[in-house]
Amino acid sequence: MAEVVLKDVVKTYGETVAVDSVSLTVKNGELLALLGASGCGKTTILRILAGFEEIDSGSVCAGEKVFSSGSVHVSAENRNVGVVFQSYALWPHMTVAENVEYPLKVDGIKNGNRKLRVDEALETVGLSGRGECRPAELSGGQRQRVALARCLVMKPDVVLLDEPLANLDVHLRESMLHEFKEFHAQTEATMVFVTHDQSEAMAIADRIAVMDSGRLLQVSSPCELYECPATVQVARFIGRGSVIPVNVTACADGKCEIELEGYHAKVRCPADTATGECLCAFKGEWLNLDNDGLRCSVVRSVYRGGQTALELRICSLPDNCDVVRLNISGYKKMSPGETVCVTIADGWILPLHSQ
Amino acid sequence: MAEVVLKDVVKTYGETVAVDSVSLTVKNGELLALLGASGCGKTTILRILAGFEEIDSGSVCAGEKVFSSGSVHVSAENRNVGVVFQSYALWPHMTVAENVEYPLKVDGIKNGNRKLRVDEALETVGLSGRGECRPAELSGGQRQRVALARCLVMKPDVVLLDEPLANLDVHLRESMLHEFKEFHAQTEATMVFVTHDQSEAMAIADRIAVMDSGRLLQVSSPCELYECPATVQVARFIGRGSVIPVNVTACADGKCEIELEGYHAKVRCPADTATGECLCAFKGEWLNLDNDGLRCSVVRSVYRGGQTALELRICSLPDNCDVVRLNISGYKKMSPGETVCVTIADGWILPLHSQ
Amino acid sequence: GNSKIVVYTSQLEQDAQQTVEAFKKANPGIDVEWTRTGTSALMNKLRAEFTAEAPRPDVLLIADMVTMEGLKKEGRLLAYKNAPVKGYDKELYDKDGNYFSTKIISTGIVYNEKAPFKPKSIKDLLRSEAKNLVIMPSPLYSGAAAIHMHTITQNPDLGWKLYERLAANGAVTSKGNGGTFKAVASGEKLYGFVIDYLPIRNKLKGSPVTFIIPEEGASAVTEPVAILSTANNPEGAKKFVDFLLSDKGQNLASKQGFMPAKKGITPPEGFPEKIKLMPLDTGKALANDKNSKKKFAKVFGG
Amino acid sequence: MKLSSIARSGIIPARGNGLSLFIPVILAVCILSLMPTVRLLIEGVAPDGVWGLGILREIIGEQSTWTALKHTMFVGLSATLLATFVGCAMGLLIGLTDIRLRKTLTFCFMVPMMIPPQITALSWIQLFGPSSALLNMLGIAPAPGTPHPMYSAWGIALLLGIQQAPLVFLSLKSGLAAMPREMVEAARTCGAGKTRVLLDIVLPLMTPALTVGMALAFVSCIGNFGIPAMLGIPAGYTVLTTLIYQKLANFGPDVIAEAASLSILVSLLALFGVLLQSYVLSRKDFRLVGAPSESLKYKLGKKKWIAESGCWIVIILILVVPVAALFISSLIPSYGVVLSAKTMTFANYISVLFKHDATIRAFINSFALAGGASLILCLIGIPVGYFMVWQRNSLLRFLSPLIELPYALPGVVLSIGCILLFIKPLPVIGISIYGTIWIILIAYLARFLAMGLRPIVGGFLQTDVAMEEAARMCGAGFARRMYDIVLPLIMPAAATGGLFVFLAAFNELTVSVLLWSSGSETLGVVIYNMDDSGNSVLSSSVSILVILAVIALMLVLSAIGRKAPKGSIPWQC
Ligand SMILES: Nc1ncnc2c1ncn2[C@@H]1O[C@H](COP(=O)(O)OP(=O)(O)OP(=O)(O)O)[C@@H](O)[C@H]1O
Ligand SMILES: Nc1ncnc2c1ncn2[C@@H]1O[C@H](COP(=O)(O)OP(=O)(O)OP(=O)(O)O)[C@@H](O)[C@H]1O
Ligand SMILES: [Fe+3]
Ligand SMILES: [Mg+2]
Ligand SMILES: [Mg+2]
Repeated sequence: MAEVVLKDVVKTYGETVAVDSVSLTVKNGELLALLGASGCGKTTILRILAGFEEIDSGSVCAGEKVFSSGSVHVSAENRNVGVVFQSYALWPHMTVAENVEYPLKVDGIKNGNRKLRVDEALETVGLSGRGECRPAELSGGQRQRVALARCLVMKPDVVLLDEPLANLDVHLRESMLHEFKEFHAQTEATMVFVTHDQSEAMAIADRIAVMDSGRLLQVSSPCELYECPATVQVARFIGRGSVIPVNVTACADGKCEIELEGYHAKVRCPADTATGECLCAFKGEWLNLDNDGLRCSVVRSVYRGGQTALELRICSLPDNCDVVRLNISGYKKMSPGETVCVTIADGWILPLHSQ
Repeated sequence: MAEVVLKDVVKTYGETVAVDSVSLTVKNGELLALLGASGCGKTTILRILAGFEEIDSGSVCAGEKVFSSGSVHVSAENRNVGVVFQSYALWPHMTVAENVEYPLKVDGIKNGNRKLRVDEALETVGLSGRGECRPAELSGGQRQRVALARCLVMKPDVVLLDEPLANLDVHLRESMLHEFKEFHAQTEATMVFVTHDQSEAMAIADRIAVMDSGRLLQVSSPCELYECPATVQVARFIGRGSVIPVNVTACADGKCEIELEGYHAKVRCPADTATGECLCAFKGEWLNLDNDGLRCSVVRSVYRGGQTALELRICSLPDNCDVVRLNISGYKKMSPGETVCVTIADGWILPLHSQ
Repeated sequence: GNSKIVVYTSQLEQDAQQTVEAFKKANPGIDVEWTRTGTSALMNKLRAEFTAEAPRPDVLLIADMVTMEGLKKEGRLLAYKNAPVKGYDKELYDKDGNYFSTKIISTGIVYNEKAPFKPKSIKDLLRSEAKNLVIMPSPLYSGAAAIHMHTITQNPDLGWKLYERLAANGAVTSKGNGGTFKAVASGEKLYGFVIDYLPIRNKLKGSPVTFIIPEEGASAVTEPVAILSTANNPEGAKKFVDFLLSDKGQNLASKQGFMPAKKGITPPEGFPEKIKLMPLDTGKALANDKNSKKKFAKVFGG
Repeated sequence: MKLSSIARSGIIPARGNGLSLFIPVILAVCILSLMPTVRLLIEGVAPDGVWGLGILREIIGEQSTWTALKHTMFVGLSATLLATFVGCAMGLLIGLTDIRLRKTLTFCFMVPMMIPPQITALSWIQLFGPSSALLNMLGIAPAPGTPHPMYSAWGIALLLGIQQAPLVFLSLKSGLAAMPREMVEAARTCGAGKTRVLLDIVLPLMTPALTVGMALAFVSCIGNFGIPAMLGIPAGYTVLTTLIYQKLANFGPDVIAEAASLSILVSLLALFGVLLQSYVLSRKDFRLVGAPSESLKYKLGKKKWIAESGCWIVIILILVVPVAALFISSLIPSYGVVLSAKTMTFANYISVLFKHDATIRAFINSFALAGGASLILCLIGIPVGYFMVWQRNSLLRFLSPLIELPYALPGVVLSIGCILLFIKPLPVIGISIYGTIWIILIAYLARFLAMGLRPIVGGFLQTDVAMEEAARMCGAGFARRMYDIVLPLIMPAAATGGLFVFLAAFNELTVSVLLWSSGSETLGVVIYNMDDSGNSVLSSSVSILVILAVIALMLVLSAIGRKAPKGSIPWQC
């Protein structure tokens, strides 16, 4: 249980700058999600936190203790940090139960007590009765769950999870997500949860740190991240938003009037917004299909179970502009090129400094 | 390009029945998704199709050719079947480009042509310029994309994909999904796409085969699967539906009246539905929060970016009944136990024989 | 028409090469294919060939007469009645003409220059100054050492008692003559039983050792030559035997550094004019072989 | 039985998996490896082709047989333990830590396999004996005749252990190179310190590599003759191999049958070791999931110099001392002469290189034989390993323990088997290979098959089968797959095996000593013959030349090996 502070952390592998001057505070007891595309450096940050990698410059502290800095490097086994690995890292020579039991054994917990806690952990991940299996006999998802159980059982101060749910099916993922949340609430451990799935991050995290190419883009609560993205990249990445150039005609009290090729709408904006050319972020939920409004042509329609996702191009804008997306309920096949009209219920003008 | 027919295929590993008498036809040029929870036997079916596993009984045919049966087993290399492996299976001794190039080399394609097609494939998966890397230098997701490229480049008759998008981030996953669809449209190859992600299956598949514990539950189009599930398991699995016992009071023309503790609604039903006690499936899209209607208590509310997912328990029903789920737009924190009212816009009475 | 003979020999490699070349020079037109290795290895090879019923050699030139006697008893040897044995002692060839000695390789005593006393007789090795300092090749592994053992134990003056007292004085065995020589030359042990040419030749090159023939006499292996009864080319084989027994052959042996078997040939430098030999009954030795070796193993271990 | 049902039961691999290659491979393995041994063992129970247990019974009835068996067990087991300890310590230090000069250390640790064990024994005895230059200089040399501690069971075990340690070391090192780092990191996050990680994770995961190395060491130990002969005979300590030599040195017609009977005992002992290994390996699963990643480098910190000096002391004892002893005796005119500026001479080198044409011939022969044997064994070993491990072929799995036998038997015994088998003209072609260099090649193939195969089997066990399946998916036929995928993936393991074979075969003696004839002498034979003639100084100079040649060869390999797949050259980390 500790506040974890990264300060100007840089880590390079040869030419690749995997982590580029990242400063980040994981508050005491907080569950922070590290969200970003593949190869953006999430795993690297995790490995730095766990103590597997030494850093090139900057510092990593946990509470009063300096974990890593130019001169100090506390090794992984002395950090009481739990890790669930992306590649499972189960030990093939131990049974499932032995794998899960191992941290307790190292801790010197008594045998009877150990058995109990192992059974409990296995039940949590839905693997009761598979304790005697070898990891190799399990399917991919089952192995991930064993790795999860191994981390849960050791009750660490800081828990690091590298895409722990990536290989689970939806139902299990949902219930594991809740397990994590409950586990987090119970232990009040500081947790860092790496994921590339924003829905997962939104659902579980107190705050989300969005990364791209080794840099931090924004660290905010899920709701703020969605509603008020700080940069164009975040706006596009989160909720598959679109960023469209608009003309701000008036603004006041965090709201402003915009004009888009003759169509007028009211959207939210940061305090420093001025009238004139601006970039505006839109999400699917903020747009509606209507008989009247902004004229768009259909790019693609995909059924998503219960609803159909539409990709639309605003007719008046040049081709290299973002498409906008919105969902309509039910199954609706629309052919590319068809013209529809869209009304704008909400939007967010991106902060000037980021444009 | 061939119709693939599995007939009563059984495959056991020691005691475990991994595939239990599965009969399935993948139509010529169809993209069939194999959907199911972890460990249900999806990978096993794929390996049988690819020719890596011999079957215990039953038969596998492709077009006129018998692939596997009691006496015949065409080996994998003679099937012209492409596979993207769940564990990537990249060759560590080759560079990324060489990995992708390999099927072409085996095919005897000329050097210049080969380079072109490799570059093309690498660009498709967003890895242009990483051709000279070793697979070990790539992150998990990047490796998956190389495996994908290796399969794309060989233009096989039947393509088998074992959770090919599992490790990709949302944006890339989306665009790869479209790539797959386009690739499928272009080549008209018969494709089997294993996934545990139903949204993915819905988006890409012509038909979806839902599996559970080695058995096939239902094979239908995405829309039918969602709207008219054939069994309780499918109803619950797809779209996180709920199955609630209701009283059918009248039915006609595929529609019927139901009554649920004094609340009346109209839902769809199969032809053989009779009045009386029945099981009815509900999905989130079919329910609305209202001031009036069926009284429910909140179990949990989770923010999902732009919308909040609610889990509700129908007050009048016993605790062991399913919770119902629905999404409301925007961020809304509801505390567990709070009472809300729900109206039913649609529903589906499960076929009698499955109840 | 058959102009090739196959020779199996336990002569040292260089010597074997020289012998073959000299023979070919003297008998142009006869080709020689030869193989050399230690006597017991050579016999194993030959045994395997006997077992497979396809022995290859025509001529056998090995260390000792006991082995030859055994082969003779099995009927493996061809009798060469008219061999030129003039000038040879009767003890040095088989009376039925089955084998003929070609040189005399004696086993005597070697001592290191650092040794506290210079031994004169075998019994000197029982002195307390020689405690733990005596080494000898084991008859369990070496053919020449086995002959030495049989000779000693057949001598009523020495007998098994000698071995028992040697063992009590801390004498040990080594696998072969080479090991014994090295141990004495390096000063690890100071006295040993060893075949003559090792210390004699090496002393000439500077090794700090001296070889003596003990007062009791030496045992000897005589490198007999024989023709196999299964020889493909008995005529060529006889020519080879003739050559070895001739003055030319004997002079070659002397030049190579061995005591020639024929009278009247000058021995090589460093050798005594005449070597005193203890008598040996080969038939008895052959009959007692297994038991004697067991007894030896009991006395010295191993 | 129909072919398909045989295939299903696993005796032959399933269709399309190289059936046409499989049959020849099986035949080759049987003929090369098993036939000479089987032919010899038959001689034990049916001397001269007549069935009879008389000789076997007689041998079993003798007290000396049981004493030798007991000695063999003791020496074999303690030497294996020592080899494991030394090999493990070196392997872990070099494979897992940031110790300096890793490549050099590895390189130096490999060379002792090239030095005939007798030389090491002799040099140690001299170094610590009464005539030791070092001890004499210090004035602490023991008096002549002081009983030397090396002449004992412990001395034999010590030397055998050190001689076999590189086998364990190399096997462990290639295993470590294939271990994903997450395996260790996961344990560290569980709070396990270095020792704990080592004991709980690294060593258990290395069980396949270790048992492979240990079984190889055990089999080598019980089959070794040189060291027990050098150290055991003076102590009257007989082991099975020296007992077999005693039998073979007897006069009389029963010699071969007696040796063959004793060989049955050695075979059983070797089988016991091998079966124990299979049992250990079958009990647990050791397949590593996940790709091997960047190798681990534990920081040793301040303790680094202790580890480093430990390593170098070992190297000095097993490499520098014996080589120095050899070198010194190659520079003196005759054995026992003290080396000084006055006595030093290069005459021995000039003599062996320019006056003794057999030396050059032997270099060429040994080079060709060792190179040929290692190449052929790699080529046979890869398909054998493939069918055995990946195709889970039951026939090969049954045969695999038997492949060890020729390696465990004393070389002389194996060569007798070869003579019995090959002296008659070969059935089809009608010519006899007996008396040619080819019979030596075949004997080498038989003897070293197990040695070459072990690392390969280990490699297959640790590689994901999906690698090959991916190639099948690409349409690559069996041969293509083997060449493009299996071969490069297994190359590091196969190269290790091939190198073992080359080193072992290059100055092999005991097999070739019965099989050579003029023109086909090997280096071992030349050295032996010189030594036999009392020319130890000449044989020392040839030995030094052999060691130089091997080192040169290893250096050339390193230069070429830069392009080879990672891990092919064991000393390139
Ligand atoms: N040991 C290494 N050597 C060289 N480059 C590396 C190493 N580890 C990571 N990289 C590079 O650093 C970058 C960040 O890698 P990292 O594994 O942290 O990404 P990630 O965000 O975890 O991706 P994914 O979601 O695919 O797992 C990548 O470009 C990767 O290629
Ligand atoms: N080689 C094998 N030996 C024994 N059991 C196996 C083997 N392969 C698979 N199984 C078992 O068969 C069942 C089906 O496995 P399969 O890999 O097909 O599942 P899956 O649906 O692909 O799961 P996931 O989504 O987790 O990959 C599992 O219970 C698994 O444990
Ligand atoms: Fe001899
Ligand atoms: Mg990662
Ligand atoms: Mg699977």
